[in-house]
Amino acid sequence: MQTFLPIVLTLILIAAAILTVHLRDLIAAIAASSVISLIASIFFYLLQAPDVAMTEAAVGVGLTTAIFVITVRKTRRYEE
Amino acid sequence: MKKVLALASLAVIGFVLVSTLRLVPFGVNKMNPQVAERYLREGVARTGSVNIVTAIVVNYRGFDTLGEVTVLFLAATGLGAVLFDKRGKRTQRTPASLIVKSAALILFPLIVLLGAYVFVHGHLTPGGGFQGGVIIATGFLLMYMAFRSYDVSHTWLMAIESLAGTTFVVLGLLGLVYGRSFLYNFLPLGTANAVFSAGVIPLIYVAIGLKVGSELTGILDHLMETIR
Amino acid sequence: MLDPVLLIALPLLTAFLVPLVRRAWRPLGEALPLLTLLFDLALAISYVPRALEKPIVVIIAGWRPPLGINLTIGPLGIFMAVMILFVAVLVAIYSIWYIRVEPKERYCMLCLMLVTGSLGMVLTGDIFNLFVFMEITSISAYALTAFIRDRDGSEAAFKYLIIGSLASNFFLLGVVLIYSSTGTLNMADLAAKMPSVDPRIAVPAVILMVVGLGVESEMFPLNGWAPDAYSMAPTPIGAVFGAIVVKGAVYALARMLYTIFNFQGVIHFLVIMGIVTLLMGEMAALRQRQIKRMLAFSSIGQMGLILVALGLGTAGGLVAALFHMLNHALLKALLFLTAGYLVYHSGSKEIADMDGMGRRVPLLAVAFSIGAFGIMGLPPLNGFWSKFLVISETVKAHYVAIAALALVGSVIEAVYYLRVVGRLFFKPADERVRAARLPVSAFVSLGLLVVAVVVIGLYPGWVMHVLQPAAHELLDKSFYIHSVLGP
Amino acid sequence: MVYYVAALSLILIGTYAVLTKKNIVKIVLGLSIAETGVNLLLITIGYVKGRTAPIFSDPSFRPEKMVDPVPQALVLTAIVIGLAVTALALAIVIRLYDHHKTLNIEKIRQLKW
Repeated sequence: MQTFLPIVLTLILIAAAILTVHLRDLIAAIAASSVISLIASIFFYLLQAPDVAMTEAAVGVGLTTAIFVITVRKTRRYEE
Repeated sequence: MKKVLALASLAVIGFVLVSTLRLVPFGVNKMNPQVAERYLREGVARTGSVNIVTAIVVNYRGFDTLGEVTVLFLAATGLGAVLFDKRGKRTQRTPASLIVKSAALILFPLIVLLGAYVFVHGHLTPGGGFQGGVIIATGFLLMYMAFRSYDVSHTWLMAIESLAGTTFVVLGLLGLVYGRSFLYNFLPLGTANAVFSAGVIPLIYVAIGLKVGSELTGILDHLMETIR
Repeated sequence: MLDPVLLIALPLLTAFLVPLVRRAWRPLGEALPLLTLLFDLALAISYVPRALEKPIVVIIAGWRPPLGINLTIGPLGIFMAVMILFVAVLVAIYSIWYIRVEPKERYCMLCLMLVTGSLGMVLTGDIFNLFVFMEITSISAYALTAFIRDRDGSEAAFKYLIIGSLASNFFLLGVVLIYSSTGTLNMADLAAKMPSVDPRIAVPAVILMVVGLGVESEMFPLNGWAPDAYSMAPTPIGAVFGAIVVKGAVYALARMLYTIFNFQGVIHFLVIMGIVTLLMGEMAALRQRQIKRMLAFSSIGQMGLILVALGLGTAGGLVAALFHMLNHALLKALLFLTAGYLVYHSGSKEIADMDGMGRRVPLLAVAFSIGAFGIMGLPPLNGFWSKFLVISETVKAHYVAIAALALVGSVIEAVYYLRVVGRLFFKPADERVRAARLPVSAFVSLGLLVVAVVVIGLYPGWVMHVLQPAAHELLDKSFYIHSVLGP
Repeated sequence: MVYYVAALSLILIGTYAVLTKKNIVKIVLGLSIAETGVNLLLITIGYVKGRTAPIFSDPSFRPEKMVDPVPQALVLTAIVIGLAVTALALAIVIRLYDHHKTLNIEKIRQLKW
């Protein structure tokens, strides 16, 4: 479990990163990027950095995603 | 063409980074006995903060944190400048359902309370001014999402932001007056693991928490209020 | 004796307070930024004698380096600080009348924080703190570029922001690599530990950091943001870019390469980068039709010259580089600020529309010509001495071919500046342009700049008195280490 | 080891997005991915196997059994700076969309890039 979990999470992380770059629907891409932040925050926790994990969870998953979504709402949802 | 170029340069960067990081072993103690290990050994006794990360952020490297607070303030100011004449009525948002509304009403005070708890206990538990401030801002985000006409007073946001920033710098200057240097921890350290301990650290963290919370709320508000 | 940390703490305090004070009493709120900058300038000048004698090490939060962050105010740092503050004060005076786009209050705050950021960059003794202050400088620069909020301004700001943030990411990556192998972030401590670090880690770290700083210091392939940002930002901000932002980054580059790493190979590499930057900048400037774009490319060219002199690695070369930095800051500020009013009075950004402005607004045209002659290197203006020094030192260091190329660059520069000056004075004026008077704020700031340019040109010895210890500070690593960490 | 892989791939993928993508929101997303990667790398470097977080919440905790606290403090700063840059970038994106009615950088491009 100790070694297995990071490997699986890394795979999901890379997949989410590729999806973020690839998806043409910006809302979906933003969702994928918030998955990246979520996994990064789990990693921070696993690496014994609870302060950073908390910040990344609040900033990366919460606020950054929110301001991205607001921006997309104000502009255009699909990449052309 | 552009893609090939980008991929080629990325390959170079990746190769350099991989070959460099092979020399940096994972999970091995790389701490400098004069710096990081001293923080761990002496931190609690000399700063009164049980959380060493907080001790570093607010005390040892407090000047960085002042810079960091300035960066956020700068972002809020810059955002206001860039979106200056685009303010107006908010875009018509679809009204949230009753469930969301009532949940928001119940959750909002709890979230703000949690944020306040996090920044007051920054020197004892994980978390601190930034985390607390961000949590408070998410509380306001929830209110914005739940209620169509929810609005925060700009005068108040600005006043809190300004006062909190001033408090931080003034605490630093008091360190200069009563101690030996800027940001010097001039209050008694108290007993470790108590809320009222660690001298100025909790005070600074409360100031940071209020500042970050009001700044981020201001940023959200600015973004939400721009006309499309 | 006031603590030198006030140099940074006071502007920050003012920036935080401005919104409140403005609500309470508007005139004070408007005057406060300028007053703070003036006070800061006086404070910085008052430290000059002490800093020349022995670097002032300011301890923050009561922790001696390497535990805490410290400011190191040596000859070099105080020279940069005085230069930055002098230009900042003049730009602030100039802006009083010039900037009428709202929100003025935010403009003042952003400018104030930009100045604070670059002051922090030149005074700090900690590498991560340098990164934080660099971000303060560049984020305020991004916001100021977009300040006019027109199409091109936003685009230029976006471009600048993307290139700049990517670069600062690289810089941070370099910091990470260095931290991983030394465990410290204090510059003096790093300098002491660097010789024992595996070069296979240190060299990539240097490259990453040079790339990170290269963007702000307009080094050759990384300077794509500069012309747009210079020409699309409000005019005083163009002067600020040329005189403050870029100079802070060059300082950081010099500090990094000389004090911390000191790899001869990397330092000499700057000569090549510099000469390429110089020639590319001058060639591009020759082709420009808009006056602010031309000045921007000319600024890139001058930065190339400074990089050449920095890369020589000799005491004379460093003195020349620092002297040219000062002169370029003054001259480019003068040129940009006059260009602002030339554009304002002629109603067009194009050089072609400025025919005969010399008769309509003679003072302005004379000030512009002084700037142009100075930057071309005509005696007895200040630019002559530093250009002469740079080229003679390059020859002394046996880079004869480079010196010849630099001369070619200067000739190109003379061509395009003389073209503008000629148009200002010898072309018939457009009937629509009426004679105009300069507002007092512009008169004061331009007048002071002209006086500075002429005085330094006549008495270069005064500046050299400061520059020699500053160059010595860069070259003598152990002196820096000892003055920070103690013997 | 696997953390290095994760951090590096985030840095590379993020930079790739910044360099090649045409949509400006995507470019900003790429920037924030790359930043997350650098932060993860920094924390990974400070980690020591078998040690705990640097918080003395229990008096029995020993300093010899804790990970490096400095990178954690640096990352806290870096995350907040990243948030600030992202917010400003998105404000400029809104401005750009306002002027050009598109998010495609090739259609926006008026100045020479």
